[in-house]
Amino acid sequence: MLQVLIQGFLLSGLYALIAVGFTLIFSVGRVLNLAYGAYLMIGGYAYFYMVQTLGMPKLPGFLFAIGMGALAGVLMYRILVKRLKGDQVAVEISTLILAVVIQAGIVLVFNDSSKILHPIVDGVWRIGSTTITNNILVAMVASWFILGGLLLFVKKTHVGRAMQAVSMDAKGARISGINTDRVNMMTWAISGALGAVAGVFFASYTQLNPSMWVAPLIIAVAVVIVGGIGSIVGTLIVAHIIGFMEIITTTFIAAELRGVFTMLLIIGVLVIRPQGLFGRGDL
Amino acid sequence: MSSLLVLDNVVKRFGGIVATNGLSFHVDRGESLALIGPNGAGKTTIFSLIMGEHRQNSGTIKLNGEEISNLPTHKRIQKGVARTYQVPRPFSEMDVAGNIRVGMMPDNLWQMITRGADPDGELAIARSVGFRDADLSRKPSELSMGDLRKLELARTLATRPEVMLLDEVFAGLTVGEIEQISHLLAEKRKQGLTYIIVSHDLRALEPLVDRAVAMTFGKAIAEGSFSDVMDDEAVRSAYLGQ
Amino acid sequence: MPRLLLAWAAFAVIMLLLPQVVSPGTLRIIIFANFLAIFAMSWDFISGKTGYISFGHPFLIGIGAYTSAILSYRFGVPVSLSIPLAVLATMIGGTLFFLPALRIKGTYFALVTLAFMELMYQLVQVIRPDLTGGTRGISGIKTILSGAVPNFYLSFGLMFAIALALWLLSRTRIGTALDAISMNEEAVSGSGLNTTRLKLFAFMVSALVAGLGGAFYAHYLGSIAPRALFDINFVFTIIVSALIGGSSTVIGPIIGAYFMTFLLEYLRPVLPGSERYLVYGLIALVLYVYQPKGIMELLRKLGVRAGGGRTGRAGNV
Amino acid sequence: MRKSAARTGLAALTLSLSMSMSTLAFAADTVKIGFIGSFASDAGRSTLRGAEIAIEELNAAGGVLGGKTIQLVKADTGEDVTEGIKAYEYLAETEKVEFIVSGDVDDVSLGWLPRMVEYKIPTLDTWTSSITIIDKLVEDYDSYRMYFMNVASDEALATLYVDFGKDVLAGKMGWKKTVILQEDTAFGGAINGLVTGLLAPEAGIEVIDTIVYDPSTVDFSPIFSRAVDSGADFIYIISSVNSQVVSSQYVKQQVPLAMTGVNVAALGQEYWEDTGGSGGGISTLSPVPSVGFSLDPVSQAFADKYVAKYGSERPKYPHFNGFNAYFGVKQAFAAAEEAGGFGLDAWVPAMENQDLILEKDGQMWMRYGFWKPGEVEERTGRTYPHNLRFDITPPYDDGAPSMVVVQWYEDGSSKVVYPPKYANGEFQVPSWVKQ
Repeated sequence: MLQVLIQGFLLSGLYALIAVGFTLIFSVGRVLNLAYGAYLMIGGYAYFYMVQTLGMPKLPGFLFAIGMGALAGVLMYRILVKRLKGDQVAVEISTLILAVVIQAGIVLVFNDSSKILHPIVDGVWRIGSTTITNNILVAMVASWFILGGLLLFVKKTHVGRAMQAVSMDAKGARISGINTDRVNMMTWAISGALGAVAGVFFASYTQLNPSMWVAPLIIAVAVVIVGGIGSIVGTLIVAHIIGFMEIITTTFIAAELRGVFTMLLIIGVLVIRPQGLFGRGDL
Repeated sequence: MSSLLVLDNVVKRFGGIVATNGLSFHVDRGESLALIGPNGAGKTTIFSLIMGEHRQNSGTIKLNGEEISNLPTHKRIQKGVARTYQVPRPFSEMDVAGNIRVGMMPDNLWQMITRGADPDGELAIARSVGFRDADLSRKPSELSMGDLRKLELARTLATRPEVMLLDEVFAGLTVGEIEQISHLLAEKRKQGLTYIIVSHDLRALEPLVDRAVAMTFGKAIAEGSFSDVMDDEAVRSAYLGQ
Repeated sequence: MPRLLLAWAAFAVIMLLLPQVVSPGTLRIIIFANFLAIFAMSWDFISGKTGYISFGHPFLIGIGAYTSAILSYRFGVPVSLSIPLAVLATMIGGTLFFLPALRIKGTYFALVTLAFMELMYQLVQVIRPDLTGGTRGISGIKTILSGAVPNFYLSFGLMFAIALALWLLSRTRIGTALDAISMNEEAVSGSGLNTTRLKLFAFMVSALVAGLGGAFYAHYLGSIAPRALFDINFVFTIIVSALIGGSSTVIGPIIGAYFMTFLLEYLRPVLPGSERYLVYGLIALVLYVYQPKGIMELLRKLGVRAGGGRTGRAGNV
Repeated sequence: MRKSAARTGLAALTLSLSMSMSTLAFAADTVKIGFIGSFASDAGRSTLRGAEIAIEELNAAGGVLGGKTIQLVKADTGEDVTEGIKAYEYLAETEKVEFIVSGDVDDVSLGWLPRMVEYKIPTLDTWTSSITIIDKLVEDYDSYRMYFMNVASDEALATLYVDFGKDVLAGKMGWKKTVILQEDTAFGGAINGLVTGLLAPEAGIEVIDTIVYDPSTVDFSPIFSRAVDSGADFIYIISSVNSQVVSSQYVKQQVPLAMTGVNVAALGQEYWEDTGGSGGGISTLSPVPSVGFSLDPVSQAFADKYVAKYGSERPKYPHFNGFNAYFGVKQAFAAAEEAGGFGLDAWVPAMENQDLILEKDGQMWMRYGFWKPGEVEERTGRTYPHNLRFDITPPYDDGAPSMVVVQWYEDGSSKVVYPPKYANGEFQVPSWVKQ
């Protein structure tokens, strides 16, 4: 039981981290960025290249990954999203195409084989039969910090409040003098950076490979759908529902049915409560 | 004259807000009725309730003596009500004829497939609201606000309603266009069409109706001939108090 | 109308003469293009027409393909029976697809369909692998015909029949009503039409086409595998074909499917390696962002320019 | 609009016509063969390069079939099943190749298999080890006879593992109970079925629990916890998809239980680099020849040539299927010389008779031969038509063993630890596992 609790919290922390950047774009830009998974991939590969190929220290590698993620976000916004002017379907489809393009690009540069990241932080400790690596612990703590920081950022800073305003009513925000274009670009940059951070941790959990963008995208989609858009707190709660559900399924039911339950949860929630468990709030 | 549409004690709440609060009124066949009241009085909500776009919490809505509250929108239209919207919502990529065609369609898949459109019928309806023949192939994006209102009337008339609910038909129109639409409605009224009309333009409204119901905060506060209602104390204070 | 019918007939004649002039290798490419065109048309009938974007179309195609493959390979059911049964199964699957459409639309609907596809991908591998062949799929499914030329005629005949049927259907009033749903669903029910029934009809037609296409596809390939069917790259190809060609038309998805298939195939000798997918994706992306309405719209514009400003009616083809 | 569509059609026509013209130009003095596989994967590249080196040598030695030069046409599958089918069609119908060598995963091979039957092109598979394909030859030899697989099928591998269990795991380590961690794939299921059935009766190792997991699992800690709690002496892992994840999480979490079995990711020299060194202590079954395997002089010469030519590019050292492709292409042409070409009626029996015995220190070390139809393998009592002629009976004097067991040490080196004839290292458990 203790083991389930520990593992549940650890995994859920990672899931929250994965989902939060996606939530951000969804609530501010009201568009679904299907290339979100690509940020994770870009972040992970950028870190791998700096640290494990070039042998740089971890911190600059991490910063480089964040920078690449933010850059990817900005470019995506400038080149694709802005041009399509909030046409949701067009953004969804073009980001889907983009994700496939980025996947092909990664195959070209890094080839097809999977790569393993070193733990960002070494060391393990054990409670009973449960092993906790410091790496995962750090991922969870980082996830809490990042989510908390983001919450503060959104509530307390000028830019954050502008983001909130845009997420509630873009037209209204524009009328009241907010440069929605800049706010949107900031949001895409932050989302990209968050995605890259999540990517480094996700990859250090699992692996790097060119099709790794699909799994986190589905996690993010599941969290956002089940939670309802918006609410950072909602994201955190639902990440825990999904994380714990996976751990419980794996431990007590059947490990191979892990993904099936998540999909059933998405379908069930969308059909029964389309607004999500926590409504369609604002940021 | 039998009552065509009867609302009895209709209550609708949105969350904590009461939009209509035990509202009752009726409209007889061939009659035309104005529904007046300040902003937020619940006029548009009434239309939504009659059309089934929202469901009332209590009370009954009867059409031709039959309770229609549990019917979905399209069934109510088949029973003979139809409405226009404050903001016209045409099928944006279809020409005028196409918009009218959708209104004329029978709700029967088999007939929709096997029987073709009726261009003469479409033309007749378009003409009856004042479109010229050349307008039939124009897209909504090429139309003026007045023409969009006409298009909405045409599409609604195409469903052959017994009673029409007209929501702010004069909003956003030029003086000339208001005259045109008024003329059109007067014409329809002469032909025996029953309608309920909501508008802020009381001057344009007066010659078009037999009777008026004034409401505020979801309740009817006065009913009678248009001038009587306008002279009513409560109505004056509701309007002035706003 | 008669003039357009003539154009269809001309199209058919040209295609039927094709095996006389092109190599079997090219015919094989066209066969894939024909199947992709069927899938794209099926997608477009839900998503292009009614505006309910499906990201999980392989769910339907997969039901058709797997049902027919399992029936004929595992139980020896003749193809003439297994294909109709597969279509039936797909239409039942289409009803499942339809349930969420009663309550949600737009992005959320797209995501549910994506979840359906993912669920199917996982279930096919977990549930009864003795029937589905699990991860490896089924190989050695009975093929209906063999050789490039017969299969070209079969696939083209199927594609052409479906296209013509959909085209005729979209020219009836039901086509108009479905188009209207994508523009303004409330106003359609406000016109006294049962939108639920109309949507169900569109979903059933789409499922029928997907099931038919999926079943024939399985019997053409001779093998199916979950990784090839329930794959986001497959979704990508179907959607992009429909959109690049021109959505909510019948010719559009066909043009798009041919374009996408030939693009990838003609890149092969130039870029044999993995650069091919990158270039392919980039071209799709640029084309889509540049002209979201697709090649049909580009052709229409060209036609307008050439015809001296005459408004073309290509959009209705 | 009609006109322009017609014009596009015409352009496509001329383009395809000109393409088929250009293919004719070579016909006279070349033999065209095809490679089908994934260009982006290490194993796929190994196959391609193995074939290229073989072709280079054959061409340099005066050509084949009366002095013709071999021309290789490559078709990428991207490890995608549908692309695989298109690639096979392209090789067969556009390029009209006479022989195909393949390097790709199971479902891709199973995908194009019906095309092979249709086109009747001799095809050699160097990577796929799916017994289901061999079963098709057992059932319908005439339709599938042009197929050869020169890697031991997965079924044979399980047998060797049982011997390893008996001699080393039970015999030397004294382990009696195991928990099986099986990925949820057909491969996983097949291996699990065989191993579970044989371990207890033949090696005296009891399977006390089986955990089947989803190959896209993100976090293995609950699975490892369950394994540790089961009370087993060691974990038997069966993983072919995303295998790095299992082994690296095993290492990162320092799971206090030994783990051995099948880990496909550990079959290449890049394993160490890709796992960033977090792959030590892993042992796996591997096809022959593999990492850590000491080579006979002929194979060594090939490996040296490979390294000299491609040593700066991934994979720097050939995977097992690189060797298989090199020897396989040579054997295919040797058979073609005997048969006077690739006509099936003559070529298939000639290929069946190919038997390359590679010796090291005066004894048989590796053998590239094939089981003939109807020939029964003694231990399993069944036939393996056109599968690599493996030997699963010690002391493996009748050919190579089906597989060997490879150990990655924590210092990054790798050795073969079983069977004794091929062993050059010791089986070890990771340092954090208490004995």
